Amino acid sequence: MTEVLSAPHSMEFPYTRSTGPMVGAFLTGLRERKVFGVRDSSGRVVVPPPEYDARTAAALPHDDLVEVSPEGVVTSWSWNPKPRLGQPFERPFAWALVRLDGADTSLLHALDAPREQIATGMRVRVRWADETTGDIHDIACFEAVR
Amino acid sequence: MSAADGSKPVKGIVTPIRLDYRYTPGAAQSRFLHGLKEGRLLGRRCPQCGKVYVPPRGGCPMCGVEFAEEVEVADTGTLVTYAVVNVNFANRVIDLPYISGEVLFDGSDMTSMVLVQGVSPDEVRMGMRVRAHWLPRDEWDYSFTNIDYVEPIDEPDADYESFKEAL
Amino acid sequence: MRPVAVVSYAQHASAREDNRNEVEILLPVLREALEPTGLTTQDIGFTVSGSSDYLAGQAFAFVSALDAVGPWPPIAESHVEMDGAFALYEAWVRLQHGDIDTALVYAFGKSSPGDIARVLSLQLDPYLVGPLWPDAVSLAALQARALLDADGIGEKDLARVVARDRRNAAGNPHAQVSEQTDEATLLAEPLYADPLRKHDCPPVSDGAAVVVLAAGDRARELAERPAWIRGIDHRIEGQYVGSRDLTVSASTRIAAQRAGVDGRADLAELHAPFSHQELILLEALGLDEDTTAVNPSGGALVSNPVMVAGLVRIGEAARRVSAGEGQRAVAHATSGPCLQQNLVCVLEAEQ
Amino acid sequence: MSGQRAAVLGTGQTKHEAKREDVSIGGLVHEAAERALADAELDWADIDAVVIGKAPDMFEGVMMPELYLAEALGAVGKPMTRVHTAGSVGGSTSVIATHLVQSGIHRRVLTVAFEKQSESNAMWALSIHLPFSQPLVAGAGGYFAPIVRGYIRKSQAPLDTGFKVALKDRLNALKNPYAHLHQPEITLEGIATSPLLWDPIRYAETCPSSDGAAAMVIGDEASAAASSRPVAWVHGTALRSEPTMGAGRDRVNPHAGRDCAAALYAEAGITDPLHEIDCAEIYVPFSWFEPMWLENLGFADEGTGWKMVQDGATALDGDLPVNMSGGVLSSNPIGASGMIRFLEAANQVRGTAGEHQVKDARRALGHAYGGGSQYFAMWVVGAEKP
Repeated sequence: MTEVLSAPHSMEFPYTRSTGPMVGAFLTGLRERKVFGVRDSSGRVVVPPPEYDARTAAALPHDDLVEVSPEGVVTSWSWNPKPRLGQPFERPFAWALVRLDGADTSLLHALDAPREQIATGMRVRVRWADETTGDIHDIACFEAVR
Repeated sequence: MSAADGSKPVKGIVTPIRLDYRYTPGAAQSRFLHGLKEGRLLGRRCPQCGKVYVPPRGGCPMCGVEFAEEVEVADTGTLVTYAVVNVNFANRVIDLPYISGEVLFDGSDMTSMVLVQGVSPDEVRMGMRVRAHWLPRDEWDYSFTNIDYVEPIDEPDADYESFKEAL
Repeated sequence: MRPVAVVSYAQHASAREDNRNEVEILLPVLREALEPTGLTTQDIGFTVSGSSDYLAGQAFAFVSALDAVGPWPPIAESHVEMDGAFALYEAWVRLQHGDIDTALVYAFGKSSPGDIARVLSLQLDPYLVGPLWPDAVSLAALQARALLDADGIGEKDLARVVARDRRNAAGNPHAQVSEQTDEATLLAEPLYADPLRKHDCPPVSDGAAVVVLAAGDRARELAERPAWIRGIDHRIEGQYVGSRDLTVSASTRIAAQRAGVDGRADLAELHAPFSHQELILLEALGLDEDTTAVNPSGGALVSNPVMVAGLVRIGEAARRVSAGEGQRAVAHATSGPCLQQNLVCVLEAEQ
Repeated sequence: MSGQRAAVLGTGQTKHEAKREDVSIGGLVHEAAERALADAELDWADIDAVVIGKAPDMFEGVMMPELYLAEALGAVGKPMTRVHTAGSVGGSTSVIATHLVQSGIHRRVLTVAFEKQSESNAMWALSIHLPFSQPLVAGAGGYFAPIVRGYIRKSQAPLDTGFKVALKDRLNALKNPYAHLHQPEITLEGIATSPLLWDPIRYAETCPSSDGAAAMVIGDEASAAASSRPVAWVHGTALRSEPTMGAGRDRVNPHAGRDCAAALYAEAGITDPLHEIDCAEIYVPFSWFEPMWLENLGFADEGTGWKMVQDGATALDGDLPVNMSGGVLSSNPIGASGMIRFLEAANQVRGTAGEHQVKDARRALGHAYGGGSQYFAMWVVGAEKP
């Protein structure tokens, strides 16, 4: 009569987000299978391009982007043993920070490669989704460059 | 929203978000829900101010102390105030309009929100005496919806002074 | 600057707490903190709390928790959707005005109802990062990798942090993890989220913490040995983990300098949910383990009620200063992924 | 006065609309903040700390959005605090930002409040159903309609009082370029026959759901002296909270609101609010709250607030103009609405309110409430230094 009750409770909504000009430009690029960055006030090419400069808070030019290569180098990685709902893969995979050639900062995404092959400094490239729609999932993941 | 066709620049995306939890109403409310499963309204009394709360949450919200003894309250009461609702919402299908009432069950010092039936929107009055209409016993669950609705009973209305405190 | 002190502190933390809701957890902790001061909710000049609705999956979860304080007659109160440590900063600011002398700070949170490492993904950029759902452990492991790749720090340094915190936890009744262990034993464990092992990551904890602050002479009336706040400051960095140096904590360095941290500290309580983060914080704070006892309570590696663990660091440091275990202490709290936002507080016993 | 003097140096807000499809969340708050800095003739580098407020994170589905917004609000390397007190949050955020300046710790503080409700659906976020609870309340209106009925019963107010408040606010909104609803053809008849959603509340007596942000720069005495722009001096601030469900609470004339007003007036040196305050921006999401709050704030005796509405006292040219900007009934980005009240009051005493400026307004009240009429945040601002 006194057992404390509990029950499953879930919260779900398909959020509809307006991207604004900068994120919109970056995602339009992904749809065309191109990766863009932007030069910030310190001269760094930042990928993905932030809407506002970290130092000055000024809006960065969404119409003056810098295209970077879809290939680059792993600057850090971690292994994801038990993937969770919504993550890029349902089987164990690696998260990676990748500095694409032409960029000064790293992009975060999944890396699909055998665990023993993965190391900081390894060369990887974007694996594009079969169908691109203007979403971060247009990059399916990174994969090793042979 | 997201421009799937190739021409226009992207202006929007859709990001579905789902989170799953294990929710517990806590000890005090669980006791109350066990009571409902047996067709009883088990309130709790505050040791400091002596008020009876139906349903009890964690402790007395006015005094910030744990509740003391349990107090069973009647399933008859006074309709303190109400809204006639013409807006339906996702997970509840009732024909509109319906009356959402705040009922002060006899013995409780707190109103409970419950559906009012058996009276039309233009006859319903603040102060009406009402009784709970329970679902059939075999449909009882750990939920306030065991009380399907309250309906008027043949008693004179409570006078305003007696329930205006609970507004 | 008006002198303000911690005059009372209480906490509760446990692994999964199925039998009580947040109000039922908070009520006894509030009583335990208020009773020694003789203050009631109505005596307090300003009350401020910290929590996050997303832990419970309920909008306005903090509204029902207000019941635990019994705000009747009505009280001067506010709430931050942040760790309770940032609520303490707000209370400390209010006490500088001079018209009130006491403040009540509380924090609560159950990390067990949801999958906390996944819930925290919602802190991330909602356009380009959140939709990939990177969990808090994976992001921390990226930071650990960056630190291990930089020269000077190896796996055994992480194991040393875990061994020290787990040994210190023996004296902490609210720890979820406590054992006498050593680096070799820990390094023999398998990798969990390479490069992190399971013990490099925090336990899932439910809990609440309460701190009572008082200003000037009022503090001396309310406590035998108040723990004076000599300095307190907090700073935030940009969030994207790919465009900041994860091996340093720039915001901790600024906050430490503003709070008056000068390398002298008898003890330090660092809010590092992951082992490698203690090393980053020690470097940013300019503290040396040979002269400063680090995480005598065991820290967040042994008990990590999210939204509460930062306030607990300040409480644990203050409690030890008041008990004479140290003249000067540094307490730190963090918020956001990979130490994105950090608060630093310097506490001292009466001269 | 508690602590050192503080003044509003500049204010900014976005054009409130059902959907802002042209900006990100960062873009929305940046827009309001940039306008406040321009109004104060200051730059991002002049800001020492940022205080941001908004209502539940479920509206936008971003947990603790101050973390993602650090660059958009120029906060990198600075303190950032996120206030959350339900519907009153825009007001309490303004008070917390003022505390930072009054404490002498920070000289110029940027405070921002926002909601981008079109990212989800306000009705969904406000009624997330928990297990074991009864799914009866249909949104905020369903919760407040019984309380409004209680007020009508207690005060015996004529039933068209609510219609007159809605008409007044919607006509005022025509003089406010930032207001969400611009309805030049609105009539009393149209309001009186709009759908009855939660009797006694009709559709035209309820607030819209908006995307919007508001911002202010609050500075210390030296910053105010150095400014060539008109400033609004803070004469007093107050916060009060009481429980949601409590035996003995008066949800029609809440104790916390009365106490909050009393503390505010004491700090601001006000003994006769009706005559010492020139105009007020108060939080009226459903029309009947205007007469109720006039009583709660001591502008009218208990049970008589509706007379001020009926006599036109709260019109733009009345004895006590209320919601000159069109109020919450005309724009309601929930997290920002409280701050919009506070900044509109400041603009009145700065003389920068534009078309809806009250002539010679020297002292104004900003008011916000939240939760089940249980959270209150208020300030009084004035043209003169306190």
